[in-house]
Amino acid sequence: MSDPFEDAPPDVADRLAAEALIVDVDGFEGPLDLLLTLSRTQKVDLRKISVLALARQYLAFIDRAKELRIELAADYLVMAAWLAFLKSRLLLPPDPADEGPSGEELAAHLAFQLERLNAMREVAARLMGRDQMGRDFFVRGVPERVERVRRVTYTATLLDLMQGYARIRTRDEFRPFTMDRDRVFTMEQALDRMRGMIGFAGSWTTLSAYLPDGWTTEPDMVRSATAATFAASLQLVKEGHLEIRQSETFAPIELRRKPKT
Amino acid sequence: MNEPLEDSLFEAPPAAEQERMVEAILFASAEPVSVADMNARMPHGCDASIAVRAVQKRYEGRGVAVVRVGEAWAIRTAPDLGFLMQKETVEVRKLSRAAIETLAIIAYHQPVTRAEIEEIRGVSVSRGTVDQLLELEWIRFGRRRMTPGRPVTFVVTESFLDHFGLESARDLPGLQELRAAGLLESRPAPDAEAEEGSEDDQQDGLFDAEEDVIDDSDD
Amino acid sequence: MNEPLEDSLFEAPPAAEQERMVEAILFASAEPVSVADMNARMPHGCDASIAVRAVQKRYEGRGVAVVRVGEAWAIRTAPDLGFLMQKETVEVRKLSRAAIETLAIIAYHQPVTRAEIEEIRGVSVSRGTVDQLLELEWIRFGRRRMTPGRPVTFVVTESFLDHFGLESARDLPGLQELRAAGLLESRPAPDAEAEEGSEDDQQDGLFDAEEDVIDDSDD
Repeated sequence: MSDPFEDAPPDVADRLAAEALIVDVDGFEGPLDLLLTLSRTQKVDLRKISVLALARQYLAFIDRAKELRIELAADYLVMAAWLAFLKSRLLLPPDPADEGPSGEELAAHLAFQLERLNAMREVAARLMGRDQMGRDFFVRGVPERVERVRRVTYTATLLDLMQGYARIRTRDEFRPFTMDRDRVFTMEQALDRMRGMIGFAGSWTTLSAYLPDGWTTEPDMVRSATAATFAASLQLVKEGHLEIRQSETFAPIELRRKPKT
Repeated sequence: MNEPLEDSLFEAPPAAEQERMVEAILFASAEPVSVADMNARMPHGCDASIAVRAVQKRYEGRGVAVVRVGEAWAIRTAPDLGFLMQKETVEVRKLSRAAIETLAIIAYHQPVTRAEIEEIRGVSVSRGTVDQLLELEWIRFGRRRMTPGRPVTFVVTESFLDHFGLESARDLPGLQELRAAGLLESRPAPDAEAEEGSEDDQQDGLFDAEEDVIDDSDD
Repeated sequence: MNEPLEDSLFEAPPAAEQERMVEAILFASAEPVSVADMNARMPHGCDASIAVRAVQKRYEGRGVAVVRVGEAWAIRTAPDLGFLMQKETVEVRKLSRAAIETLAIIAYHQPVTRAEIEEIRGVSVSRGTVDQLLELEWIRFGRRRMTPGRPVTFVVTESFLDHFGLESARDLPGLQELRAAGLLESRPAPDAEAEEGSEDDQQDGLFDAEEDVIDDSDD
């Protein structure tokens, strides 16, 4: 690889090629790309490439670019310096005191890098040469949307159920008995009563007409029954069974069944 | 890629090849394709009207079907496989407290009217709660109560028993058992303790009543 | 509509029926569908992995083909019929040479770090190149490399395989030859293990310079 006889001036064709390359310097993707292009001029398998000759070609290229005052990016110059060093290592007898890698090792690695880059270029071309979607083969023209159906289901355990029931029953047990319930008409009672009656309340009727029998004379019982019936009426209005109105403050409150719409 | 096109200038492709073409065109097109359109796209000498019928036959009974849409043709999913185009995700949620209580009342007191449920719970029962329980198929309508207004009653269903692992609604633990299980934590007020016996009687009464009721609802 | 689902709790549908289902699912999707996804949509007890192979066989030589894309499956028109599809052809964005090379390096060397791509190409990788490939969804971030700095790696995606009609990254053209030739090994530069000499500084300088360039391009 480091045959000193190869260190002859590059021939005219090489020079011309180098000039063509210089004109095109912007087209190179870095020094490795340039080296790969130069290596093609050797017209040999990359594995048999003369790195020394390649280093020479590269340095000639850089010199030529300088002559033509073409500005080269820094990495091209760094590569030139490294190749100059590599060239001297390949040409000079190895220095026994030097523990660094030999020129041959460095040259072999450069050859490997070039071969690898070249291989990547080739497979990239093969890849792009494959049948491609949307150009050579095609997907379904009318894909159907997969509907996402979200179904919500509820669950409860027997324990939840029993706790729920226990909660209600416990509440019952603690219902305060301090009031005289005989003279209290509860909202529940009123509701029950009203529910049975509202079906027949087609026209506006005053609230007092709904008070149960026997609850219309004693004032405290009238109060209790009226309050309960009124509360029950509101509940039924809320449920949409009943309509309620009062023409002015303190005027009689009137009820009727909500007309069916 | 253009070879088949050039061959065709001399000779129409074989029928099997024409069928492949129709298949590919119908597959890739966003809209139904007319025979004229297929012919225009296929090499000269092809007859898409024959090819498409052959393709239609080939797909008979398959997962997709070649169907005629007006003057054009298309590939569509077989109607019986529409369910595959849905991805069902099931979300399980805890039943609300109101719903659990309502359900418990129905289970313990069935058949029970809405007014009775409200009386026991002390608050009105929203329509949504009842609807939810009906939808879950945990309750259903029982017989109408033979009282003024003939209110409907609610009873629990087989699915309810299934879900809660019960043989019958009578297997639901009674108040005493609930208390024994620690579910009725708060003891009643001291003065109420004396009445405990009668309370249990009441409880028994409840179940007696239920037995009758269940018999009723079974017919 | 849910009936097949419930039936299946007892018995899986017959093989022919499963094949119809796979056929319907694949026909309905423009994207590859994974076996897991198919199984999730098909009734319980179905085995889409078996059914899909049967369907693949059935479509051999037809106008459309059942193809494997990574862990998923898709139906695509036969590549030799592309000439029929001028209407469906989509303008593919022209990729730069740098993008194509970067893509190839990622595909053949994956998972690969940005620094490794740069070492192979001998130049810095511009942000735009990587962004373009990410945007095309042909590459994605892989795991971080467990080396100092924990650099991110890049890998190719299922969309990449789909686009180039590859079953898996193992089917990349020429992969075996490259591997046999040792061109996919990461081979450190010979000065890596050597003592820091002046020549090594120069070598380092080369890479330092590149790094600077990267920083510039990131601004």
